[in-house]
Amino acid sequence: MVEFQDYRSPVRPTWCKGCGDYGIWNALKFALSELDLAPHEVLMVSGIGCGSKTPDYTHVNGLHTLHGRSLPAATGARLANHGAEVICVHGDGDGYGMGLGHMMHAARRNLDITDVVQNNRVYGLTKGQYSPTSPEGFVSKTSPQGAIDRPVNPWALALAAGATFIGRGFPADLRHLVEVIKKAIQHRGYALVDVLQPCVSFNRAYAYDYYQPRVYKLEEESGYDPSDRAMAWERAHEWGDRIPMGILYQVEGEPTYEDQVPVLQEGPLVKQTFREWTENDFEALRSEFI
Amino acid sequence: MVEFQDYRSPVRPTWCKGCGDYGIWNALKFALSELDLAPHEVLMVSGIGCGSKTPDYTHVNGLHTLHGRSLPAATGARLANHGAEVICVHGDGDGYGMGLGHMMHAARRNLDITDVVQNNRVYGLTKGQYSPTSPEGFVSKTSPQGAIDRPVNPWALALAAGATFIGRGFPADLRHLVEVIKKAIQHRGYALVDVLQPCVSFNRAYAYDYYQPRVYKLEEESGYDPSDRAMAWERAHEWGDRIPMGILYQVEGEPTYEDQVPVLQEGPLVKQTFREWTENDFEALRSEFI
Amino acid sequence: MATREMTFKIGGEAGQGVESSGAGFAKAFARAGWHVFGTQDYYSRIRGGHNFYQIRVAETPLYSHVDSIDLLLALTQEAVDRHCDEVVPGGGVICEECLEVDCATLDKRDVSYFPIPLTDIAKEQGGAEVMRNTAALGAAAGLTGFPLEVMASVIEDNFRKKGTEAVQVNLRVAEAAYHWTQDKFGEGFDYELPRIEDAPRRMVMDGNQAIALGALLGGCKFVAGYPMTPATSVLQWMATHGDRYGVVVKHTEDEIAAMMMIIGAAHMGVRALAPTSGGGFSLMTEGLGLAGMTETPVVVVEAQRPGPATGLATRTEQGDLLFVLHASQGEFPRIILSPGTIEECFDAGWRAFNLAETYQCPVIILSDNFLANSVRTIEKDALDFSGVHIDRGQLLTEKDLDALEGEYLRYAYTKSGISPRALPGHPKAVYQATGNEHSPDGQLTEEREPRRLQMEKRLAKLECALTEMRGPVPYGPKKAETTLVGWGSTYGPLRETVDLLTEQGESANMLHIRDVWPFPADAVREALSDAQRTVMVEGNATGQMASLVEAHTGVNIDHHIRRYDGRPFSPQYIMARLEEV
Amino acid sequence: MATREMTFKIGGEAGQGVESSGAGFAKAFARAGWHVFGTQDYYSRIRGGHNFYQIRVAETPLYSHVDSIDLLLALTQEAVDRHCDEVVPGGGVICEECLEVDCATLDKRDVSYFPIPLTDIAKEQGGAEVMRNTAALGAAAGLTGFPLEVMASVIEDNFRKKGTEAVQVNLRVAEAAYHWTQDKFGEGFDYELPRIEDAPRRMVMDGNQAIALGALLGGCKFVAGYPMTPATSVLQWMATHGDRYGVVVKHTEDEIAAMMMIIGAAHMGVRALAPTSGGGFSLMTEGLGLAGMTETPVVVVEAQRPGPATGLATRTEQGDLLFVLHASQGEFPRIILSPGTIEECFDAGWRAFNLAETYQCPVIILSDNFLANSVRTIEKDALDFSGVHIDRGQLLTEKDLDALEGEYLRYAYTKSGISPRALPGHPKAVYQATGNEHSPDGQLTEEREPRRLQMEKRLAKLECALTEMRGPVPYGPKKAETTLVGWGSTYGPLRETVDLLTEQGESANMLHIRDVWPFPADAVREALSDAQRTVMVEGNATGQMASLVEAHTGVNIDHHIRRYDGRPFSPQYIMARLEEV
Ligand SMILES: Cc1ncc(C[n+]2csc(CCOP(=O)(O)OP(=O)(O)O)c2C)c(N)n1
Ligand SMILES: Cc1ncc(C[n+]2csc(CCOP(=O)(O)OP(=O)(O)O)c2C)c(N)n1
Ligand code: SF4
Ligand code: SF4
Ligand SMILES: [Mg+2]
Ligand SMILES: [Mg+2]
Repeated sequence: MVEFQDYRSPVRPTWCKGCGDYGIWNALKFALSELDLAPHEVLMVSGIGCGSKTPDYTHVNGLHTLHGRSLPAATGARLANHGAEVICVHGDGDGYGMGLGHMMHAARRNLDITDVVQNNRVYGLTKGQYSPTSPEGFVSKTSPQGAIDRPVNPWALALAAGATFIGRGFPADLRHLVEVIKKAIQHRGYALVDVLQPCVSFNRAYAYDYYQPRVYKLEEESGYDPSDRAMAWERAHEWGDRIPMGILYQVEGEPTYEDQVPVLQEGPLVKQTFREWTENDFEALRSEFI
Repeated sequence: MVEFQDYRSPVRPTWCKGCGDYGIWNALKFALSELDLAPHEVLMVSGIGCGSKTPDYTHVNGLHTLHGRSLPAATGARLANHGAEVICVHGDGDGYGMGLGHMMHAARRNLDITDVVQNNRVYGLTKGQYSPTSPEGFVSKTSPQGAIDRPVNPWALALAAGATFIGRGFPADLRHLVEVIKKAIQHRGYALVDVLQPCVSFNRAYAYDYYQPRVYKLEEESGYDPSDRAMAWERAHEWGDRIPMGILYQVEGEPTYEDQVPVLQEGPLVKQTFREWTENDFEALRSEFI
Repeated sequence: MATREMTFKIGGEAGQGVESSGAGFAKAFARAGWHVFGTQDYYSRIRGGHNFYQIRVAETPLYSHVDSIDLLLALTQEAVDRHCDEVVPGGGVICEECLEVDCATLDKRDVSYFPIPLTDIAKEQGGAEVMRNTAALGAAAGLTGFPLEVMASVIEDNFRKKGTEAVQVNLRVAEAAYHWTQDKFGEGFDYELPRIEDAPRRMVMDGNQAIALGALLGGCKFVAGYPMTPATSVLQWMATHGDRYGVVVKHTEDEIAAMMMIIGAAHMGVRALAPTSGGGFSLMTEGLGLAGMTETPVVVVEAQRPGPATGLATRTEQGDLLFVLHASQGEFPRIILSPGTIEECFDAGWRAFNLAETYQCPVIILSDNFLANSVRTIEKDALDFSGVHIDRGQLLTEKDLDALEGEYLRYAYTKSGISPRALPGHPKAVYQATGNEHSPDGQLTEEREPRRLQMEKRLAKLECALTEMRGPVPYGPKKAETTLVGWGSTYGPLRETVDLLTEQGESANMLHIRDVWPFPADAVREALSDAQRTVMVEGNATGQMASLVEAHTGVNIDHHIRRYDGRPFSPQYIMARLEEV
Repeated sequence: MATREMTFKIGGEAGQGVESSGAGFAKAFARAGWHVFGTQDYYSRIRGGHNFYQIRVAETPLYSHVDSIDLLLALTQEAVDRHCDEVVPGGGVICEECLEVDCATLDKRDVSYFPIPLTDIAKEQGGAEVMRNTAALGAAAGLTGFPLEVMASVIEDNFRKKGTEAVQVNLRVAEAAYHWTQDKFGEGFDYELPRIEDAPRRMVMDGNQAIALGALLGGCKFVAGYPMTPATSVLQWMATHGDRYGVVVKHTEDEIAAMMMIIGAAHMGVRALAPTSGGGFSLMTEGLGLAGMTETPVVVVEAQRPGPATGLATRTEQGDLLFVLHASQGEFPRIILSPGTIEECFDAGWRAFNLAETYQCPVIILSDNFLANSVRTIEKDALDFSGVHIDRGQLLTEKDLDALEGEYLRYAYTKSGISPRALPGHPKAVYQATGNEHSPDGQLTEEREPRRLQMEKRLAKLECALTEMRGPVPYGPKKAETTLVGWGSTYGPLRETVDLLTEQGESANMLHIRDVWPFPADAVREALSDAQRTVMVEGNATGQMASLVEAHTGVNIDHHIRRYDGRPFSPQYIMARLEEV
């Protein structure tokens, strides 16, 4: 049995007191250990940002990459070793801004990757510029008169891109977040978990007090069917007095990318030994050129 | 009165005989001239690909940039001179592959740019690799066993990204394509025109014969309301025996990005003369540091 | 007045306001007539870690920080532990009583210990715990007899946007700490920092601000950027000032977009700038080549930090010189300026645009974290605002174009390599700009001769541009046994090293290279022709500038002092390393 | 047999099958026992333009194309107009009767004119108009007495995948044209290309294929790439062979993703490669630094084409050397191989992975369009397949890890700079890899000392790697008056230049630099120590390799021959330019 403690690292987080990243970090550790995944079976890939330091604070294989680039790194890792559980963790600037193109392509490829986005609607690490999810009018260091870019809608984009699992959680409801992440990990295919992450230093207006009274759980809505694309589209746009969490959309049985790569049917690439080249192989290869 | 001929360049296209790019090229010239826009009032920005050579064959201000990067170049151009009509023309590999992130951000910003994508569902210029819109199973030089990436849905993505105008045309129905492009140009805000472009050299399976019997016009569908987001979402997924063209979605009255930049209310930036710095200005600037 | 010079170090965690109080204190000293040099050191995190802000003040102009400190304001135990050793004999340590301080050792070294109940003082005045930094400043002022009303004026300025209540509380806290300290320790500290009467009012500015200011005055009207330490404040300064002064500022989705946007804007005729650091510059690499090929005058500020990759996000290095020099496939002209002082930053800000438009090529201002974020006092007229001028090079006016006969050739062959440029929008100058090779009319071509000629035309521009490159700046005696050579932000530390060496009776001078590309080889060679022993001092591990100097001048560099631990050179560091070479 | 050597040039529009018939013809010659060198020249467009394929055949091994041609197969008027002049006296021109040919001039120059109704012949045999190229090949075979059955075997191979009908028609067309021509002009042409009896079977291969093959045999199991001329065929060759030989090939969304994917894959333990050209490499710049910082063994093939930006998409240049050498912010080790022959390409393919894994750093194979896409015959054993070996460097096995005591330190300090590497997946070696500076355990650090030590550790690897760099290859007499120096794809043209000069009684030799970084300075210096007059020949405008040689060896390069019009060097071109220097 894997325990929560197994993920404990001696390194202490440097996040601000009250930062939502603590909850997400714990939720990840709970989810992984409750699914009985050991740290060495997991690869946690991150970008750059406050939240992207999560692997550094966790006893887990970590690959802390570049701003916006965690998904393609995760894709390569997964194709090289689909025996490993690959989880991306990164911020909204990273994932929905610089990395948005990669996300759209990862979603349509349906690699079996869990993508957790710490969506604090601001740039934390660089100290308070507006992000792709900052609301219109958001005053920040790069939008002193208020942002005029309309925010991205990560749920709607993921749905349009063909994501086969789309969820949301809120670290103040830790157990719920753990369950959403667990389902995302268990899902076969690309799974987005958008997390409403309070940033207490640079985005107090959209922190705990803002979300607490607004969030509700889709699974508690009678009649909500997460396999219904039209319903999902509608709810993906709900944002205001009520903000939905839980599983927006899930379609099961879609083959993953890995499922469809013939070479991978032999097992993880990294476990496949180097080919012992035979004289026949050489002959076959040479003959192409003759 | 601007004439079609005004857009005639001495340079002859190098496209294959029968290539859909000819029709798109003509449609652009018709649309621009019929809207009485003169070549010097227009900036045509392209990426890299067969279709991205359109400005080179046209008597118009052209900016032929890099693969996937026409939209940010167009954004800069537009912010520098919003007196100019800015049109992007580029392929599906360019626009929906390498450039997809930029497209998502351009759409949400709602700059007044017309974005014409020559969607031949293949890479033409590099001689036949599969593209982001190639169907699953598409056999090409980089997918000899058939593509396993599920294709992007440009309409759905544009809708999810917040595009305020989304259309489609088919060069075999030139007049219709001209009208769609004209409406896109007239639209205030980001306008995507996805064009079903036959590539007769590398994608014969999805060329004229494929589309001709399938395309229909949304404007001829009774009850179709392009301002209805839910309807648009549904139709955005229609692809098979029937393929919709025309205006999928249009919302009017959304302010453009340019509308909201205070500095631009004085007129196009490039027309604003350099500030005559006064002693008062200097004093104000210096005093910040004292 | 007992003090001619002293250094404060305020150390604490991120989130304790180390930076803001440091900056405020620096400004206060400037207002009181002192010369100031302020530099910061912080971790890439929002809370915790160990940050410090170091302020050196003197009656005479300062160009660098120094390693020794006179008064330590330690807000945390870590600050005590890390920095007590750096305090010079006769200096002091201010901290909360509750922190553990090795008084015996301090005593032995003749360092005074000033335990002060900073938090209590802040709370007594109705302030929050974080106001302990204000209390520490008040205490330091009290200890040195610094005029309270000057400190108060800065507190008022800084907290004004947070409301009168915030101003009032902070003022009360500062005053209380001031008096408490003066009462208790007033006589126990030998330093005195009174107001210097009749001192002129001076500006306190960092390199980023100076570049931004220069660019603004130089007609920059469009800034596209993505935040990246240490360049972020250029973007933010422009964002704050844009509406007032007519600059459109766009926070982009990434640096690729930033580069493409300035290309689009510059192509349409607007002076456009993108600030970034090495990581962002990596993403701009492809676009840089497009600017080269289309001859679009863009300006990029590259403020270096230690790489590779994320490296040390908040530290300094000079490791990107050869990268920016060779970035992007193929060969094309670019101009690189590497200012080393606030004044040079300001000049670079406006010169970059003139050079970009004159030579129709990208211009890179290569700075670094140390230069970008360290402040220095400069005289009010040190930046020659009215000397700024705008030279758009061979830009055709509407009238020129109206009068044009025949076809407009955007990329006409010329001896200088510069082709008269028309902005898109005139009926007689409808043309193509393309990243493909092209003929003089801008049309794509794949033929041999036009290719060769366009290559030669573009590269020819470098020769012309060379005439505008400012030669290296010498300092110190004309002849000397040792010549220190540096570039960019090493100017200050090197200059003070020369002064120290001279004081010690040693024979040394220096040469500061400021315009880097096209490399002013003749000027550098000439300047080094008398050098007996050259020592190159640069902030990287492989000696990038040394290799340029050697390759282009044939001069041999005798010794190298290189630093690549993320920290800036100080005169003391250089002195120590000089002993080794 | 009258001919010892001859050159064909097939010229026509894109879409007329110039490339495919050229490649087929080249293969046919090889099958008939001739040595072949084939090179192509085409426009970046799908139809139209003017393309040609040039095939040189001889009884002895060939290393380059030559400028003069013996038999022109002109499929279009443009081909006639452009190339008739290049035909040597005694040579001939094959084309449709309807094309305009200046017979008088040809006559004067003793060039035969062979008008042949190619299209009609094709149509008569039930073929389409495009089969005129097959007819042209048949005609050329007929004219030179080339064995029809060999030609037929290649036609069969090439058209097999299009079906028997296609094979049959093409065979009929070739045969008809063969006989028509032999009947009509059989005696009128002095060249003869019979089958060379008892010649060994040889392979016809281009540089891209050789790199791909080398990589495949060297254990490459993951390829991520985005198509870009001239590197595309590496990606495509791998895609075609992947399923059979266990390679996963991913066509990515862009080159940033390609680089990141190979980092991800290599990090997990798989040998991973990304092929690209300069534009794509620009986008990989940031990722390259990440590989440097995380010490991830990735391999990139950079096939150069003329820049900047899109430049000349389908031409050749050697303009990216200093770019790939300095790409990305900060300083970190990388290894650069610049093969110049098919054999060296093959070796580079597998060596790159051994070097990458041994030194745990990115390795770049720097090739160019000329090398990538020119074919040459090589003996069947020229590529030592069984000599390929896999050396994964200090890679810890499961057993090593099982036995591990204490904490695993991914970035342990070692003298060589190489830290034993564990792949993620073992319970005892759970570690962080980060683009931030880190301590030996992989944990992010911002402290001075670990930073300095890690920098030194990483850079130390270059010293070790230097011992594995293959020194430059000399050719020609040991002592000579003129030493030609080149790198990469200039090998062949330079070698033939040396032969020509020697034949003319001049004293010349050459030095070919193949492993570029870490620069084998001692070996190059030593090799050049006897040189009297050095002439650097390279395909760029600024002399990039010359500057490396001079900087690292102190040897002065006396003369430079540089080409930057997008075309490869030929021995004749070099000879002509040598007269000038
Ligand atoms: C290419 C590049 N550009 C810019 C940066 C600087 N940078 C680091 S983190 C960050 C934004 C962080 O915002 P987000 O992704 O939302 O993460 P958060 O800190 O909010 O968790 C930026 C701009 C970088 N590291 N790399
Ligand atoms: C950074 C970069 N990578 C690759 C290429 C090579 N390239 C040129 S066009 C193209 C794809 C063209 O496909 P698409 O955009 O669909 O345009 P089409 O030719 O089909 O019109 C590619 C891969 C490039 N020019 N730049
Ligand atoms: S700045 Fe915001 S996101 Fe970053 S650690 Fe602090 S609270 Fe969290
Ligand atoms: S390859 Fe296809 S897209 Fe390109 S010109 Fe030919 S038909 Fe058009
Ligand atoms: Mg964020
Ligand atoms: Mg396409």
